[in-house]
Amino acid sequence: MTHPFLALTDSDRDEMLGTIGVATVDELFRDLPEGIRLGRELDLEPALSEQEVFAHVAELAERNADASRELCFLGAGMYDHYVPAVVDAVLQRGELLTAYTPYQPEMSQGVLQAIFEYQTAVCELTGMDVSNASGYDGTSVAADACYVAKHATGRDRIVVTEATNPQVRQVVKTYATGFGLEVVEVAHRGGTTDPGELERAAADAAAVIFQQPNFFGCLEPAPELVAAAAEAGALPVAHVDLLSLGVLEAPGRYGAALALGEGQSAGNFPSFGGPNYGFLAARQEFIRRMPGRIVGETVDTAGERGYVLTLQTREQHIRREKATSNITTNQTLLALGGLVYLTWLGPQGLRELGETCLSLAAYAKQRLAERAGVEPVFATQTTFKEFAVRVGRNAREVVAAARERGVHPGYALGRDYEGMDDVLLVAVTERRTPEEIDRLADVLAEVAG
Amino acid sequence: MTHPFLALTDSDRDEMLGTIGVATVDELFRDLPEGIRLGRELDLEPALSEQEVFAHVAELAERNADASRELCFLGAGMYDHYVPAVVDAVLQRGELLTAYTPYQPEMSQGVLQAIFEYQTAVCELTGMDVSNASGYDGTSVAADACYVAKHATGRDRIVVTEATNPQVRQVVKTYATGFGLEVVEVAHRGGTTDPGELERAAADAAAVIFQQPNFFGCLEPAPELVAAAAEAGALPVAHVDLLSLGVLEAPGRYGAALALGEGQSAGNFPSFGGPNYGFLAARQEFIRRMPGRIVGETVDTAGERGYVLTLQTREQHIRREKATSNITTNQTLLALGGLVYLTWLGPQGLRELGETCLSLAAYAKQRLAERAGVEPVFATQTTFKEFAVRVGRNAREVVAAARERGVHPGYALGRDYEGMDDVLLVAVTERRTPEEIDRLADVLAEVAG
Amino acid sequence: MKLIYEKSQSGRRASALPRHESLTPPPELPEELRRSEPPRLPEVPEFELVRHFTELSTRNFGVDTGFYPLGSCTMKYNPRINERLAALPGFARLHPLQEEEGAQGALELMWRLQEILAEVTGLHAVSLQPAAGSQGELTGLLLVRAYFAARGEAEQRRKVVIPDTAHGTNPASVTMAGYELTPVRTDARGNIDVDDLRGKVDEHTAALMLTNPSTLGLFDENIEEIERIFHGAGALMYYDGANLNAVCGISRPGDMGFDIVHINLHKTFSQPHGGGGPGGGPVAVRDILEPFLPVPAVVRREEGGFGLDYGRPQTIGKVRGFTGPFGVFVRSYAFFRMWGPRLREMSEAAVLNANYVLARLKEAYDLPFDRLCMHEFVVSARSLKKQHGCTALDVAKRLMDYGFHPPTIYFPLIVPEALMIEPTETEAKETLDAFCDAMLAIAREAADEPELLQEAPHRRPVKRLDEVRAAKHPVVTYGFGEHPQPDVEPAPASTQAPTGV
Amino acid sequence: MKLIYEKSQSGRRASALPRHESLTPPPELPEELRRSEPPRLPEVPEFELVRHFTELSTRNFGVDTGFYPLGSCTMKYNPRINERLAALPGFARLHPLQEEEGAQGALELMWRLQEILAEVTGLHAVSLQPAAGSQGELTGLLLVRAYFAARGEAEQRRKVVIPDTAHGTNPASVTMAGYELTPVRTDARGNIDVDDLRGKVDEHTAALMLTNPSTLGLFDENIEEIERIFHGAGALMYYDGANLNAVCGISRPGDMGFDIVHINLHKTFSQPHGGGGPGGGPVAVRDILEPFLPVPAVVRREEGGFGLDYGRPQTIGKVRGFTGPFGVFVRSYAFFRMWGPRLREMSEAAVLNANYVLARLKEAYDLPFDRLCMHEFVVSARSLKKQHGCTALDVAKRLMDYGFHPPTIYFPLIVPEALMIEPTETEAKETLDAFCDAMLAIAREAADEPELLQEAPHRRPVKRLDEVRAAKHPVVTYGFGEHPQPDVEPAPASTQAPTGV
Ligand SMILES: Cc1ncc(COP(=O)(O)O)c(C=O)c1O
Ligand SMILES: Cc1ncc(COP(=O)(O)O)c(C=O)c1O
Repeated sequence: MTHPFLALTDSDRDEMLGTIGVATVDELFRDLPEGIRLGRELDLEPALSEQEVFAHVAELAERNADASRELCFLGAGMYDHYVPAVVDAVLQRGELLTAYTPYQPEMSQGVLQAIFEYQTAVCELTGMDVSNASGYDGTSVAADACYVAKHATGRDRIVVTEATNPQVRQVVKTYATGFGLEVVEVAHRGGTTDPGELERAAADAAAVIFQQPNFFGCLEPAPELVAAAAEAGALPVAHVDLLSLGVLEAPGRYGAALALGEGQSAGNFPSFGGPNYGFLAARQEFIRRMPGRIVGETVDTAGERGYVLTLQTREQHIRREKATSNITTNQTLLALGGLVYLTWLGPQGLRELGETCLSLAAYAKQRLAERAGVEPVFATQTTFKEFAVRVGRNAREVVAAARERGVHPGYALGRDYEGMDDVLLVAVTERRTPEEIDRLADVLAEVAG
Repeated sequence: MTHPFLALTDSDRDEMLGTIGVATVDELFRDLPEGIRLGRELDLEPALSEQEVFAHVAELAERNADASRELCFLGAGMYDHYVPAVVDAVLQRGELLTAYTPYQPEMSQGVLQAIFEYQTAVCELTGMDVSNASGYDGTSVAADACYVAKHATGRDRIVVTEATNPQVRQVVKTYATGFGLEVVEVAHRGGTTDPGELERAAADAAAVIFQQPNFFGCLEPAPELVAAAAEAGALPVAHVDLLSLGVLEAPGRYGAALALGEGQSAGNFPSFGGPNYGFLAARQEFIRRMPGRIVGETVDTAGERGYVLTLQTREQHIRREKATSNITTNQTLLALGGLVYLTWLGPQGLRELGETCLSLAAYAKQRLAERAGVEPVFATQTTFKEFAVRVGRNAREVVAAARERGVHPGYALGRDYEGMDDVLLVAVTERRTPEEIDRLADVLAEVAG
Repeated sequence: MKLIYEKSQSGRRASALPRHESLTPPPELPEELRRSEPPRLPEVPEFELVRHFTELSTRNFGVDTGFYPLGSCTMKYNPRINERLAALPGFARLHPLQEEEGAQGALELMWRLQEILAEVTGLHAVSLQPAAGSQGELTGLLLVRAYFAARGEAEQRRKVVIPDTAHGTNPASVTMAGYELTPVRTDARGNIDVDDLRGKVDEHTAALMLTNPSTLGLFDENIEEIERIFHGAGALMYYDGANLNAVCGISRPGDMGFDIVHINLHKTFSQPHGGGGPGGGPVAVRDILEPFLPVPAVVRREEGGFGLDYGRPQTIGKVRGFTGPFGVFVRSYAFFRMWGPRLREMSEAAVLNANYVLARLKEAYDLPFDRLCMHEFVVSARSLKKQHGCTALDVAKRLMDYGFHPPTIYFPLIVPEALMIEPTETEAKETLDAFCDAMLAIAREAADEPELLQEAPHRRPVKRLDEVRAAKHPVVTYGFGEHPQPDVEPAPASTQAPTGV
Repeated sequence: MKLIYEKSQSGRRASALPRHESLTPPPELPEELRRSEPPRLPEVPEFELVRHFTELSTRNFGVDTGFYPLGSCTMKYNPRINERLAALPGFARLHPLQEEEGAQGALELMWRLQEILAEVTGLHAVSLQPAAGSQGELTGLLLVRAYFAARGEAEQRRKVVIPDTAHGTNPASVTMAGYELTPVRTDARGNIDVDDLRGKVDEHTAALMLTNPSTLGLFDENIEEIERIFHGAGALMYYDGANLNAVCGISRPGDMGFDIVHINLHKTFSQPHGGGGPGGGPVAVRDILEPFLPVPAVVRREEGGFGLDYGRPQTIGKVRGFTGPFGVFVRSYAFFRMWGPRLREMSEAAVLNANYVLARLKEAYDLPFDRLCMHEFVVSARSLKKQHGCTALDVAKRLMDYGFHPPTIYFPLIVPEALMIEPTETEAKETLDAFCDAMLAIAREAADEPELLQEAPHRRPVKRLDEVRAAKHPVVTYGFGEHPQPDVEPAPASTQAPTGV
């Protein structure tokens, strides 16, 4: 039987072989030396029909405790924000979904204009001048920034705050070996970073990377950190949460050279870690050092406005070993999800979302203290949608016990930080209700130490 | 706050009122007498955000034991056949989803051509000459057929076999009061209808309606029933299952005047009873008596092929009280689902599907007998995908007991037929596996009397 | 473009199906019942299928494509969340014959929807069963029959009164319900001619069928008087709910005195129209008619929970399978919940939008009744026709070139060259202005370059289509080998039939 | 068409969000951290949003729209079922930091995918982490570094050999990994020039990066010899899996002697390319390299079940967050399961389709290497340019008027006026014929009416766009009040850069 993904009938095959001038399909492979051929059938399970693959994969999905089955306060880099139906409706449009990079602009004005609109949204939120069409995720864009900084400053040290997402730090370190960069970390002091300490560490550094709000959910003294980095001649790089930028200041406003981060919270499902998108924006001066696709406005031969991939001389297909990056396939579709989502929110919605996160998180802090006697670790710090609490016993045990009660209470910080084995990082998005927060408090009252 | 479903800003409103020449929106309603105004706010729960309505409605959905949560052998008119992903992918295309009846053909060639393709598919399957663009469901099209028969024959009696879906019979009777038609039923003999008996009943009847396979899942001697009806000068009307027509003869082939039925099994989800579509096809001679939309091929002023709604002089918007029906809004989108599904199947797939249903049902019969000692009621009859078994005690109790074990074993025929309180109608689609059938057998072994 | 059948190649297929080689092959079917010749369904791979229907969709225009002011059809935006909700497995894969205990969520949703509809219509009981407005009409008239039959007035009351502005479904329903039609005139202000009416309503009258606001988009100013006339004569009043979008939260059919209402869920309460359907046509009734409603009824049980009640001895029976088009209910229910009591704003915006467009078009098109309109209005191209030979049809076709879906035309019948325009609430002022600019430009074109209109459309996938030819020589299926090749001798198209309702 | 920002009106919005008036308002944020000016995001109602992006989509061309023979990108059909599966809540709403016990289904799927990829590549261990091929390359080279570092040869082996046909990502990755590039020539048959190679491989060589079949669509006939040279010199072999679609089930990189492979899941194993991504770039390695793979590893536990293993002391670390783009894995896994062992048919059809198109185009376009091709091939418009002044770019733009997406052009760099054509397996002969007819017609047009090509496209939403201007005066965001109005003085566009890879 002809496979549903093929159109090839026997008569097609014969005609085509005839035109080619060979007798069999095997002959087409005559350039392959005998010695390297497989010579047997692939050892894979028999082909399934769509109905069977649906049943099988749906059964696998059933065996996961996703946020629709378990009350979720997990964050730590990915968040259970609501993704409105319009996002999927747009992303499932075949013309967008099944197109590739808009190399041929006349065929791809839809995607090109959408990326241009996305770049604009990212620049508006971050206060930057230029954004690329997306990086892989919030970790790899941080590594990209290091490559920009290395070439922009000629220096070979990267400073990153300890209060920055551990996965970001790990990825930066991995790339750094290739880039020939040394990475140093600056410890946090009571949940945030000390500007003076940062400035000392930043001496002859190419870049200083910090996160706002930081991994503990605390608000860093961002303007001072940026000043400290600049003081030391290092590029200040702000790792930010797009959804915080309705209430928190734009990094560009307080002098960051680059602003980047994880885009998932804005328009993507967590999807067990991806696909998602990393956004990367910078001040004008770095435009020709940016990695990845950038869309620019131009005109056609009739003078009509149109959009094209631009500044391609930065890229691997032209610059090859001298390229600003090797990135080709990126995360455009997810970034489009971000654009649709941010358009859905609008400035008003973005601010309300931030305010709702702030009040729910404040409410959660209070309830956890009142009902469960669970206190914030960094009591004096201002937080956004996430905060750390001491649970009086090993946090992973607390997670396990709470999950048995249908609640995932958060992330056990001991997985990344010394001396925090009894600390839980609790994330509260607009998707949580006061009632759900009360339930968390009740569960923690039972299971916390 | 402006509602997300409105675009009206305060400045828009003022400008517009100015252009209209009234001061307030209230003034626009000045033609409404004071006495009939509501004069208070509607007593409805406060507006919810999308996120909240999703949470609320999803929670309602969770409280249903659908076929993904409970092993389902329910049929009796609606079936758990697999609906491939391409169906939704097509139906969710906004240009099709959000269009209305193609009154303006130049704006609607997509839907018009699709309906033309649908009409062709229905005629190919049923062996008829003309199909409409859809009726409401498998019950209302039967009533439509009575209206056609009444005017075609000038007679005022309708004969319907007792082995025809009870809901079809009920709806025919409801409409009949309006049509001024008398409805008589012909009892089944051991699961099927006796042609002689039918012929006697059909004397001066306008139409004879029978179902193939009938409600018990048994194959009627359709050609003989049709002959009997014709003999009596009544129009033979076959109520058929599209998915059976890969293995069962086309009604047109054995002389039916009209062929109709429930389309759900071909491309629609059961969706607790709808929306679904009824298909209605007839021989050429009835084309000008057909109810509902019909699409025809024509040319444009440049001689190019195109499609339009045609024979509209049959319809209410032109014929008014003399129309062949009052139908306007129909089930086009669901019928398009049918077209996509039938295209997906193709002739090969349709035959295989029929064969798979046949073998699985045969296997089920055998297993139920072997493992659960549950025997077919009409042992000597040939069946397609559904069959009736005696379960040795009240079938509704058996259903309740089986459901506690996660299996819905089928439909309790006692709900519609005297003396069948201990009979279960078991449906087996291609979506069931031999393992699932074994599970049914095991459960029945436990709960059957 | 090619038909899917013209892309078919024997041996190709889009589907793979589970096969159970292990099982014994099924018993041979009796010769005379076995399929003798395979149906010629298309044979295409999955990607050809997707491409074909994707391309078809690009040759179609929907609300998602642009402005769609099709009068009387209420082509408003359809929130995408509703599609996500209706597709939830708990709904989509729920069998309608599931036991009550296994369908509590679905039953509760229907019960809640009934409650909402009762409040919005100002009536007491609701049946969700009818599949569309037309079926709601027939259901309503059968309720009237049953009601009078129960009172022994079945023989006496044979007449149903309908104004000449009524939608075609009304008279058609009257006939299907076995009633006789009593037409009544429209007066100079566009209301029912009350004098004409008085003479026609008597002890033989069963009911009035009225759309209010009418298909002219005008609210009947004498509705209270009309109510007295009918109820005074012992007759019932039926409200065609197609125009409910004008009055939600402002005035309710029940408050106007109507006894039976059908609601077009797909109009006022937002269903994607799907190229012609599906819809939903619930009926709401005054308490006196409740006993006759279709079965089963969706009820809340004393003992808690929800159920289906078949115990209605006086019921008219069933008009459709099961309890109605459930997926439609999910969408409208979600729509209601997102509006809540603010629903009034929806109708206010709809009426404001309509009056704004009307105000801008007055100058260029004839206005049969110079009043404020409700959610829609009717203008006439009569002068354009007289002066420049451009008909309503020509205007409609020309609008296509401007990227708008035409309004309903040649309806209602009492207005010559009628253009029936319903913007709905979900359109931005910019869109309304662009449409008005186009309409005014077209009026000028009619004077300067009439053939621009008469030969329109110029920018669609096809030029004007020959509907006469289609009806004269009906080709309603693909003929495979014998399919006619279109002869290229062009033919002029024209029609004056109501288009758009 | 307008930008979404140009449709924005202050006061409009598409979103409603839950508000909790009951809660005490949040603590004021410190002045210096508080947003000082709201971002100018678009303000549009929900239906404007849907219309805007729907219209944008109609100005875009995807595989669902038509033939997309973009060389090296494997634009095959993307089964719709995969979208349904990836969207299941059990996947879409699963948090990546969920405890292992709460993610068994997801972990099992990833483990099964690893097993399949190991079998298909003929290697031992797989890491799914890399987000795309390019990141897979970098990951692979970092593995090479770690491997030689562990052997104390880090300082000694600084060179990576790459043929001149290589994709740009290969040299770029080499630099990012801190290696030096050693280019090697292509011989007259389109294979690596083995003599040139011998002189360049020595104890300083860390690895070879090779795409096989190459970007010329040719399988390197000397692959066994090449393997001996590199392994003989103690170097490793890296396989760029972008062209794996040619050889699935026929010959495996592991069988060819490669030690490291990246797989572009979005090419060979069907991901919707999404206008540029997402993708997936898993790496498969020989056992000697397993210890260095990224963490965490997806493992099957002795005690049953599946888990994440961080215990890899020699790991290179992480290259991306969490365990990779999971949604991509769901799609490729489903794709694999629907093919099973028949996967070989996929590659056979891809190679057959490519050779068929090649055979038909030979006569009209220059063929740099007269051999059978694999899944794609490269022809040149060199003669068209010399004789008629029509470039590969002109041919590409003219193809648009025929309704086809152009092939990759000006790549690989060693072929002047290159046209790189990859039909993929999922195209019907009719489509291939229509494309070939168009290519041949265009070649004739070049002779008869060259400006038809030079001024193409003529039938797209925009005419040929000025890429030079875009790069000279970059406008990369909307300027709101100050946004430049396009001056209408037309400007000629032209580029010779690789387009399509
Ligand atoms: C005024 C009026 N009445 C009745 C109907 C019939 O409703 P439906 O199309 O839902 O059957 C319509 C719509 O077509 C209408 O506009
Ligand atoms: C030959 C070759 N190598 C590497 C790549 C890079 O892969 P990716 O786009 O997945 O990063 C590509 C595709 O762009 C390619 O064609």
